[in-house]
Amino acid sequence: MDAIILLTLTGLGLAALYFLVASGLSLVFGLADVLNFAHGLFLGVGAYATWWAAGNLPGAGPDGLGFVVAVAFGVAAGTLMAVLVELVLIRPLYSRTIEQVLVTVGLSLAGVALLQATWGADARPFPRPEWTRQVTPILGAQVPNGGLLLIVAATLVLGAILAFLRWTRYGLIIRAGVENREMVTALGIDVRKAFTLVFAIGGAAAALAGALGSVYFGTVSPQQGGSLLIFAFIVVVIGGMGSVVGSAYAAVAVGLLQQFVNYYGTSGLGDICVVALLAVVLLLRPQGIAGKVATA
Amino acid sequence: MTEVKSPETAAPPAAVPSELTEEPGRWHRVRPYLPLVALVVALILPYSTLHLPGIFEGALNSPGTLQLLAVCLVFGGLAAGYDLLFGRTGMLSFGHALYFAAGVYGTDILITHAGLPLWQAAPLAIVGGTILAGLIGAVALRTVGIAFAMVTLAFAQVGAILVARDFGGLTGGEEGLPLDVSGVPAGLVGVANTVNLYWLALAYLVVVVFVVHRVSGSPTGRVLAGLRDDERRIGVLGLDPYRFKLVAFTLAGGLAAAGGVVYCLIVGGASPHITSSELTLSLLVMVVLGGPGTRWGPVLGGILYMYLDHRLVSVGSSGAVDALPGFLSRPLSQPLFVLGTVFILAVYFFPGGLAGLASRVALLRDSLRLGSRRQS
Amino acid sequence: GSPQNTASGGGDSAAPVKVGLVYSQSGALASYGKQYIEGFRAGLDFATGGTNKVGDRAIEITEVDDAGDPAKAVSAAKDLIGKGSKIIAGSTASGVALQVAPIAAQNQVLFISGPAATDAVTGANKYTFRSGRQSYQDVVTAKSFIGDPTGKKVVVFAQDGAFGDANEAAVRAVIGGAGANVSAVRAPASATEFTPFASQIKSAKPDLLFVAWAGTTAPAMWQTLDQQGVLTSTTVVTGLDIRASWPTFGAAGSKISFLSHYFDGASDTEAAKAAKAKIPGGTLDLFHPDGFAAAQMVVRAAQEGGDDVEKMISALEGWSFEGVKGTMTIRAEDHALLQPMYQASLTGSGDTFTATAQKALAGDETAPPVQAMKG
Amino acid sequence: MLATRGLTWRIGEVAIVDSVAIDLAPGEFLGVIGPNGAGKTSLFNLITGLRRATEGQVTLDGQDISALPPYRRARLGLGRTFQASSVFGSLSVRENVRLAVQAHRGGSMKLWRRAAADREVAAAADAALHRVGLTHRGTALAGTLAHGEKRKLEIALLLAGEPRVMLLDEPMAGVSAEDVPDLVQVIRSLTGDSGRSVLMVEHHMDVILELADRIAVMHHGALLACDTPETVMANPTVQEAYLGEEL
Amino acid sequence: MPGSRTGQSQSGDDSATEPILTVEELSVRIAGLHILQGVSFTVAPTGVTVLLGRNGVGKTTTLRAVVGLTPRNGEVGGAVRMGAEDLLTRPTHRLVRGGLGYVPEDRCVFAGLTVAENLRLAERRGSTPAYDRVYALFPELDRRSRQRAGSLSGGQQQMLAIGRVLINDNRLLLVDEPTKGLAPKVVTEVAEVLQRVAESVPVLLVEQNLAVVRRLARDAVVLDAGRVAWTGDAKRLLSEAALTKSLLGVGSAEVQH
Ligand SMILES: Nc1ncnc2c1ncn2[C@@H]1O[C@H](COP(=O)(O)OP(=O)(O)OP(=O)(O)O)[C@@H](O)[C@H]1O
Ligand SMILES: Nc1ncnc2c1ncn2[C@@H]1O[C@H](COP(=O)(O)OP(=O)(O)OP(=O)(O)O)[C@@H](O)[C@H]1O
Ligand SMILES: [Mg+2]
Ligand SMILES: [Mg+2]
Repeated sequence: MDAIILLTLTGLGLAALYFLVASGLSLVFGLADVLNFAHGLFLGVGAYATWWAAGNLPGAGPDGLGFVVAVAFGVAAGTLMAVLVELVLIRPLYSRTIEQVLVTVGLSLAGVALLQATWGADARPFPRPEWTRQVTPILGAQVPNGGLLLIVAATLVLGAILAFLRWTRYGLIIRAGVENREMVTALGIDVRKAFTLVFAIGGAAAALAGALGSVYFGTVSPQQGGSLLIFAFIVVVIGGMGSVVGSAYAAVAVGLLQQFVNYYGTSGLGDICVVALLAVVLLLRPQGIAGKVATA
Repeated sequence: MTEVKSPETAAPPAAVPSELTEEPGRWHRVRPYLPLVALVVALILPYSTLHLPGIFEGALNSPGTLQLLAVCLVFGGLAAGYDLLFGRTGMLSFGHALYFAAGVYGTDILITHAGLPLWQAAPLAIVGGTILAGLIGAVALRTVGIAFAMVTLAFAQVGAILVARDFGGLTGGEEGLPLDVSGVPAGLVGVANTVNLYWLALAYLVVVVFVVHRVSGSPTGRVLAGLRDDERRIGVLGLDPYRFKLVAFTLAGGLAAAGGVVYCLIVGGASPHITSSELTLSLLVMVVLGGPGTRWGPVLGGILYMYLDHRLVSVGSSGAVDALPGFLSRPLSQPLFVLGTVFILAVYFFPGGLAGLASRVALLRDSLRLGSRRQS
Repeated sequence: GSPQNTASGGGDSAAPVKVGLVYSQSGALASYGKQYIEGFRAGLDFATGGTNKVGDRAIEITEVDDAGDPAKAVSAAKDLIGKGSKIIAGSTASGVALQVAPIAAQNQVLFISGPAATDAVTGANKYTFRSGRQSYQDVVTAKSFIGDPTGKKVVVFAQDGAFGDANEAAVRAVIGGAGANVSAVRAPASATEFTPFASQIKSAKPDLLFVAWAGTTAPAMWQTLDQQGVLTSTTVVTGLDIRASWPTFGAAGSKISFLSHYFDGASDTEAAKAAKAKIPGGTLDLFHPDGFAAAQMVVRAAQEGGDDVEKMISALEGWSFEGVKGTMTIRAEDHALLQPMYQASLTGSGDTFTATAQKALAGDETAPPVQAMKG
Repeated sequence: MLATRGLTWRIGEVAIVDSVAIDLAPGEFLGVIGPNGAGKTSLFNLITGLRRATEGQVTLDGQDISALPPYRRARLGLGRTFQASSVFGSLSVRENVRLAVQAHRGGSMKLWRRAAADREVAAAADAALHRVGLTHRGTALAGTLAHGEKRKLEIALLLAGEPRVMLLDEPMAGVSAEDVPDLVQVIRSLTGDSGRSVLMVEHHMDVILELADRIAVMHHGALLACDTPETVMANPTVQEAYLGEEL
Repeated sequence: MPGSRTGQSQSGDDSATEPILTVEELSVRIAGLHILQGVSFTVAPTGVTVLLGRNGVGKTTTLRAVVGLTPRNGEVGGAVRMGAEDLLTRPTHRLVRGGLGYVPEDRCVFAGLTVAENLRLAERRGSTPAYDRVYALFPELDRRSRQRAGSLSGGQQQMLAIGRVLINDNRLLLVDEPTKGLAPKVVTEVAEVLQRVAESVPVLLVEQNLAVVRRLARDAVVLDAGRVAWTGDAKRLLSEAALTKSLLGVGSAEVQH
């Protein structure tokens, strides 16, 4: 029994991590129609910036409020990076989908190599509050606090993104802009600003995922973002492009599936099951669980 | 209108298939012979002791240079084959690496584990890769657009996982599987015979270009070009889009598998790198770098990409880079940094790819000529 | 020119000895590669008495980055061989070592594999040697932690793929062969959440847990094992990786018994002192000895063999020398490199950890079984 | 020739097309009119198979084609144009038509033949282009054509397929006044004595009146009337719901 | 050819008032094609000015150049002024916010958004959206406000495209073939709407339906192959048979309908 509770809760923690990574990706992919392969880089930037801040920024540190400051700095760095990327690299290429994909691929190669050139290829210990290393006993299961932290963070991020889409006009503008940028402009809206904003939010979400993911892993390394990205893509696609709620469902499905299959089945089967789930979902419902058009 | 736009989001930048247009112009006479000239140059290359410092490590006929060129040629062919899918039919597959890998591992396993001679292993691997592409295509083509890209990616991912899992020690897992050369003709083994591998690669490239060219200029090619623009329209004209797409997908898969066979011989083994989705992405980069849907663009793109991929590694470790100040030399010594930067720049400065360069130059020339005429 | 042009070896006696080093300067294993080359330079200096010459022939080193990609390594090796190198060394990654080895055999040049740990390099062919340790030696060292293995329960926790396979097989052969009851828990290398595996291990209640895990997810794995109480409930053995990775063990570090190929302070030989003095930073690490030994072997081969690869091989086979780790012996039958291995413990916190040697095992104590030479 | 029986397409509870029964005799020209949103385009989609009907059948020469995919129906001689021009934007105008000709003549699945060498296809394509007056635009990319030119190209694509039943969805929309008579001429020549039938949606009443043998009126998905032009025009409901007062 | 064909600038009775829009020597090249070759005309501050011409002469290109929507690979030369401000240097969204409404030729409603969302998107900051005006004109839009615009019929989409602009108060409307594809009854309605709109806002209209032109237009500009072929009083253009025939290629009988 406690094995099931443990697997469920840690599976949800994993799902939360996937969702954190996928949410920004989904937003950018679904709304701005950019398949952002550099998302993993944003993750890395967020993680390294947090790591750097905890060691060097006055007021920041690995514990308590200092840690919050460090994470905030990381998120700010990720946001800034995303905004710059949008302004400099993506903006001139709107409506040239493939070129955008390529630029983000190029960027992720170059960016990750740059991280590696600066901080080395090896994993570095990540500063984090002591309590994140401990476990909380829940119904007899020793549930890692890091996982619980991820679950809380993912829930907050989900709420924040939904609120943004529901209560502001930006969701509307962006969805319209993806269909026909020109026409949005012709309605008197500076669509470029809206797209930059989407990137900023995507970057912030990625950076947060990077920082919290590193807390969870205990280390930060240049390749980390990239390895999470493939699952994030799967989550985004299963959930339905652009649907943040869909991504949340998909993340839970993928996280739990992986966790249980890994425990009860043979190793490696978890990954194959996830890929199979993707293929089945796409063949039955090519638009994903929540479909292409969704307000949230 | 009640018809909702098809979700095909990722159609490549449009280019008119050159095979389908009879182009006028002054180059008209010379142009058909240019590829021939290039081929002749490629054929006599191994006889030249010319040394191009900075471009190649050794003389043109040194094994190192020939090996590098052979790898480049294979990827030129691979990119041309991928372009049949992407540039000419508008199908964005993220799993093309799978069929290439099927060729590589197929050959390697058949020779090394099953002990077959090359002349049996190679056709089997190619047929196997083609059938695999046909089967997966039959399923994946039920979806379109990004969904199609993701389904192909998913299948390729399963392939990658299977290779990494190393069932029954068949694939060698992450360490790869060196080729047992006892099943390979002696002429293809050993550094001194690198030139034969070069010729093999060249032959592969020529075959692929010829096939792609023929197919694109054929009635089927015309349908494929139409599919790229508007699939629904093709249906209303009385043609089954699914069948045509499946043909293109299978054919491209077969060409990739053949490339795999050649690559396996050149590299002398298989390693899991080639199953990764990054390979498909780099194929995409090659095609776009060169110019999708053009005859020579993807070939040039593939050759150039592979060349840079290999050469940047040695540039990165060269003394010139070390001499630079730390903030420059450190990133520059990361080949991936340079490669990534190069193709970001390429996307910006060569829109339409290398092949687009020619027409842009022509445009410039025309407008200059027009300008001067107006003045006189 | 001709299409089959390869530079001839350069028989004249004052021509430099060309040595090609193909290893990872970039990519995931770049830091292993860095240690290797530092070690190599120090070793070359040591073995030639600072002259970098064998007799009156200078040793000319060409370094090529393979970025961990066998295809690039093969290209580089062919290029080097084409230009007349009779000796190739390097191979940070096992995949590279396995694919370069046949190239060496096909072209009859000497290949001295580097940090690549795969057992398959040993006995690959008569042209292939190794300057580092192999997985089997790790496992034998691990075995030394449980005394008499008869009837003991041993669990291997390893990642999927060849690295894990090799380790599992070695444990089954070495510890299982000695009477222990071996079972395995395997996890995908891409796994990010380890609770299911930790639970499986815990419920198996082993006497010894052997962990073979490489890559960036290792810290998360250790933390999970720690959180689920695995580390305190049994003896856990794993290999000690490079120094930079030590802090990532965090609190778990002091609860693990380490087997070690090498760390700074594990030995105090002449070679170790020389190496320490020569390398940047002055602190030895995991793969410095591999580079150092490679240089020693290169010098020996050049000295005894001149340009004749067959002679080089017979000069190396059975050769015993004093390396950084102590006495190293190249076993003639399969070119395994017999060398001391260490038991170690880790203490410290934050960013500062120190490893202390608990015990050194001599080369013949950890000798792998003799392989038949394959080619 | 073409007949529908109880053809219905529902989305949820709403019937977009509501048990429509029409009969198209060989050589007949049937005009379809109706307010915007009446379901005319939807009807076309059901007939050509782009949408699956919820209920009812479509028969062609007595054969039930309701279950066939669009391309099978097209091969049986069903051709159509689209309300929103749908041409192959990255191909030249001439290639567009050649593709249509080739699709019709068969032999599209020939991977090893040179397409450009097929003089018959080229000639048929040029003839079709000539008929709609686009010969001078032959080398332009179809995607860059002005709106009216695309409409003409649509018709050329249709002509190239030599269908026996043609469905035209507002062919005149956006065509400049000067060109309307020519296009009317082209469309008229489609039927003639060839025995081909035409189903045409059009809001230009003068065009409809000039061409149609009978007029079907759709309203809220259902067939309101289907009769001779005179009778239909005299129908007060049609007057009120569709024509409104004269401009 | 009649002598009045070329370069005649302004006509009409109240030419005393300043034009709201002045287009001077507008030239557009796209991908090497010289599509507009020096187009000059003005739009009067009241009423409807209609832009006529065969398919492909450059009517749409003209409108798009005015709102700054020439494609990236195009070059624009000449000048377009609204009052004193030069329009060519300003980005589209600024122009539109400044009161330049544009109804594109192919409707361009956002297929994935609902009708209500399409309208909401058109709201401009700082002005109250006139939903009642729109819904009064097109009750259909009110009824279908939750339907996805992509599934609207062609005519309904056209209503939405026009309604979207009318939500705001504009200084000048550019309307490209608004009656294309509309049922006769709706054509009449749209014409009425435009007529009413034109009472308060000047309209530059591209239209093929000559009956509509006759009803609405005060001034006419006829384009031919990228140049202005004629400008003047629309009534005169449509009533003089020779002029109609030579410029529009139709007999005046057809114009009378
Ligand atoms: N997918 C859909 N979802 C909901 N409603 C739809 C869908 N497709 C069509 N409709 C509705 O069905 C009705 C019929 O549309 P259709 O396009 O067939 O009209 P039409 O008669 O061709 O009109 P028009 O003359 O304006 O082109 C319209 O009211 C439209 O809004
Ligand atoms: N993006 C483009 N690239 C190349 N040519 C173009 C482009 N846009 C328009 N053209 C060309 O410019 C010319 C004028 O087009 P435009 O759309 O302005 O005509 P129009 O007068 O609006 O015609 P219609 O009445 O058919 O709408 C056409 O010949 C068209 O082919
Ligand atoms: Mg319609
Ligand atoms: Mg127009």
